[in-house]
Amino acid sequence: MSAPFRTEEFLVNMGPHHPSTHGVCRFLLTMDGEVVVKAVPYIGYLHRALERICENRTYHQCLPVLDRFEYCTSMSCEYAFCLATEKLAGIQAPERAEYLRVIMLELNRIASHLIWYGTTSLDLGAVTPFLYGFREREDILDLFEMTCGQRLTYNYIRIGGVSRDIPPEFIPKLKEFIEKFPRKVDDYEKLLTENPIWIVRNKNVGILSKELALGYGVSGPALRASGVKFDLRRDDPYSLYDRFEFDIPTGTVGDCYDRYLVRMEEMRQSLRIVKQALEQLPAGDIKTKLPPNFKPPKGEVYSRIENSRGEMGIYIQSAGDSKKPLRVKMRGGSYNQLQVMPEIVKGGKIADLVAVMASMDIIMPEVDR
Amino acid sequence: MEIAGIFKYLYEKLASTGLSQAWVDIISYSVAALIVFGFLAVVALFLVWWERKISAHIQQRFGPMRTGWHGWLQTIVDMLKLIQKEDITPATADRPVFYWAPIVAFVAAFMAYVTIPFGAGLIVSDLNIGILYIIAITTFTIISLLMAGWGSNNKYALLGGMRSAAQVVSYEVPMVLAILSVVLFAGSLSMVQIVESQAKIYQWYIFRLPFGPIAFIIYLIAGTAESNRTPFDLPEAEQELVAGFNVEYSGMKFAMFFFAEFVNMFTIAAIGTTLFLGGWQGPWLPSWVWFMLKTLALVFVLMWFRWTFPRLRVDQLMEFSWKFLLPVSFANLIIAGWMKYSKWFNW
Amino acid sequence: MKKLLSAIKNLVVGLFTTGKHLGRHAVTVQYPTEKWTMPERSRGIVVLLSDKETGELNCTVCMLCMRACPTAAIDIQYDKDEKGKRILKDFVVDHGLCCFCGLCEEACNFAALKMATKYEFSTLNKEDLVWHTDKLQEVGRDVPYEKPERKKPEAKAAAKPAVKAEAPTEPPKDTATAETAVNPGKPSEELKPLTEENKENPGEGN
Amino acid sequence: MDKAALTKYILDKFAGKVDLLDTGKVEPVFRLESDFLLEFCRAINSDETLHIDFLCNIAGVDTGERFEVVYSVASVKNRIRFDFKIAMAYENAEVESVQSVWPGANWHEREVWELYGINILNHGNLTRFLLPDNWDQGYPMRKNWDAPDFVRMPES
Repeated sequence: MSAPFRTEEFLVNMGPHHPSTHGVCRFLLTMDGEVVVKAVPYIGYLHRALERICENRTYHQCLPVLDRFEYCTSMSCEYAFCLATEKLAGIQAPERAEYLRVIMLELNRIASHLIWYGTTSLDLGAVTPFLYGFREREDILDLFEMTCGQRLTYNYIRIGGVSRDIPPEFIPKLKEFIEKFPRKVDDYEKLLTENPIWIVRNKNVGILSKELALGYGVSGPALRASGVKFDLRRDDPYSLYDRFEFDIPTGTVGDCYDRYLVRMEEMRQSLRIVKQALEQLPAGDIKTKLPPNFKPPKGEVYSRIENSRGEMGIYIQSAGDSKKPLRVKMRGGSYNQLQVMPEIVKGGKIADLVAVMASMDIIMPEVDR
Repeated sequence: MEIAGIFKYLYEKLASTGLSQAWVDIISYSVAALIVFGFLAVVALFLVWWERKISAHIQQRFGPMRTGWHGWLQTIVDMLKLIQKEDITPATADRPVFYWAPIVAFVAAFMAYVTIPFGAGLIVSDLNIGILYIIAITTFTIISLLMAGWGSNNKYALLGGMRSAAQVVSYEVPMVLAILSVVLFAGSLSMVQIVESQAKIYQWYIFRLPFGPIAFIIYLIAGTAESNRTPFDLPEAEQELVAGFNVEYSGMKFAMFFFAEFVNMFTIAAIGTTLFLGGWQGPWLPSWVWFMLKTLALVFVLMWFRWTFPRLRVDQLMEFSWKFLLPVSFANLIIAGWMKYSKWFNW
Repeated sequence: MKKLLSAIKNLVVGLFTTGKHLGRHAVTVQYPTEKWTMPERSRGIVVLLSDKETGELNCTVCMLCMRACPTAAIDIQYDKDEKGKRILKDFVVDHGLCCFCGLCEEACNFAALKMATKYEFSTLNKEDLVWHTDKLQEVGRDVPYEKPERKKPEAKAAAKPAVKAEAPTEPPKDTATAETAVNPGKPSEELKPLTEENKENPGEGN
Repeated sequence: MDKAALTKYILDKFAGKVDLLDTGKVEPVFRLESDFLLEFCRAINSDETLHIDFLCNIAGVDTGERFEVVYSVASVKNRIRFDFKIAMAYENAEVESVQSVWPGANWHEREVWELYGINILNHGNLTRFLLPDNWDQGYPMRKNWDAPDFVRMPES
């Protein structure tokens, strides 16, 4: 026998500017050929000090800031903040406002999942699904723009209600969307779900066990794909979610493929919620009148909602005598999902790292804030 | 036919001027090479535009629309832009290797066209080992990719180069075996004779059941891998390796790689046409039109693949080649041999 | 074998899905030549609105928008005439700072500024994004808007003494902030008399 | 388990060591001493009735008078959620790491350390990750932190 074949590990800097890091995130990879021996994420490239900015703004002025917390689902960021503030101040939004919120939140969840669908397929080399996903997302954004005037940073959900009622042309357009979207999801599934290449790329890749997921605080679709049937919309109902019927898809293995399936199913379920909410939509006021000097009483609250990326929690501490919050802490699902990634990409290929990152649906502004 | 006639006429004219035979050969082949070069340059430009259009329409976009009718001038404009661009060489690059890599890729891509019959009599040189020559020449592309990967002194580029070497070597084997089954039937390595052996449509090798279609599919898959296109575009897998072997290239050098890639794709389609689809054979239309039609149809299929499928992982790629394609192509070769031997279906 | 067949079938299904789209019309538009009509509520650049008849600015220099702005993109400079009434000197909007949240528009009770549906304002210089009164007014000339109803006099009269008692040194202090802005078109009780007061009895405020 | 029962259960179980604060608006907020933290976390994690297996959030707070570290925890199994906090003076602020109970605390604690300067004991990997590696301008989330280019809002 000759001397054993010797290989050397080498370091690869994946990021901060890399096509598949969804923002600017850096992985310092120790590679043994194609195999990732160790991955260390470095974050903070998008750090915008949002928490500090919020401390320097009034509660209302915080909302545009929150829009930029996690820009794929701005509605839920706003909603999380408004919910926390409403809990803090003991305000109840009118029923119509709550229904509108639910519609917007679920539409935004679909939009966010469509981005995920697009970028995931793009990360695994399929370019076309990306544009199909974005095509339907445009329809949702049209609905949003029609209602609140913006496509990305909505500033729609306000403390005590929503900023504007929906315009008359909203409902026909939404109905049209509800009508056609299931067919589009079928199209998406045709492209990827049963595709053998897609299956080998995703099955048994990046397996996240239940224990690991819970220990690391992984939430949302990633947690459900690991087999934990936990959805805040059902288990800690906020808004009006206890009035709607929907299923919570779960996976069994916790690999990328399960996460994919869970998200695909969630789009359908979200659409179901939108449909029900639209049917039940009552007439009425859209806003609770707030006192001119809105100062929530002294107190603190951590309120959490189910975002498309997991648990989005906003911790607000109010000093009681100020129009500005004393402390706003934002907790996004991606933060914990990125944190668990080094554990599950170990020993995989560099392509698996990309697949895992894509399936976790990490969005860097949410991590860095 | 007409084009070949013109060439023959030129050759005879040259011979009659009293030059020595060597000079006549050199001049006439240079002219032929230039014609092929020009033709391929146009084809590559067209393919780039076409690919962009196809991808755009598959994705319900417009694609290039501004320059010329439906943007047909776009690639030319792009080319002009790339020529003007600064040609960056990384400070730590291995300069000669870095410099020569695109040239090798470029030349290797064009060299293959020496023995491709574009029409009846429309061939630069009908070598009696034609297909062998093409296989040998196209394999040169790996060397250029390896050179690019190594010379860039970039880890991504190196990974890309290594991947491409591994990939092309592994896919070469089933591809050659698939080609071999055709050669076995045709009884010749010469491209012209292979085409001539499939004069009638039912004689096309793709229709020679059962081995033909299987060999064709194997060839198509391996060809996709050889030309580094999705789902086998691992050497330049954008989402993993940024741009793989050509990550450090810019300007004209990048354009050369880019061109080589599209020319390679055309090569794969052209060989596929020659071997399986009856080459220039076809009724009514001139032979070269038939050749182009068939080749472009194959190119379209390759593009269609690219814009539909996700990418394989590197180990799965290898597995697929060695564990699946290779045994199948061996079995196919045996079937072909048996068919040839038993004169079964030997029309 | 069965697996292989289903794999091939699904690859073909994928191919047909993309092939199906090949023949369809593009859903995109050729941007600079073709444009979407923006929805009426679309929030684009901030413009100043002026009265349709007189052509004067609607702005009353109440500073509400400036206070509502979360990014301090609006800067209002004013002079005081001999009665102490504020006269607009310069209304500056830094579109580079603006985050297009629409809070200023909602804060305004006089339809003085609006986020128009216009969106093309890119420049080569960062400084050119800072728009002053004349430009804001010019761009806002053709922007349609509805003038809000004038407040009822009785409400004003009722609230008048209270405000007088407060006698704010800086007119729009705590009372006139972003918070009041959340109810567009429904100015709060506290706010109404104050601004009206300033308009009518300018000496009072300062 | 509803809010009142949860409060009672925790106050009974950890009698004398845990106080209920009145600031909790929706969910109960407890306060405990910093040396009891790790023990408390282990107890609520292993306790069958509570089974707190999910750490939602760790927030550092500078109230202007003292530091607080607020832990928001939940049980996925039992659908319980509550907060508890540790208050400490500015000087020598430090708190035990709870990574041994919930490994996901890692980054949250690093953030608290980085932005507030609250030392995390036994953390193991206290390196900068949100701020630049060569950051030397103090702790930006502290109320007294200021920087020359810190844009203040107009007084409102």
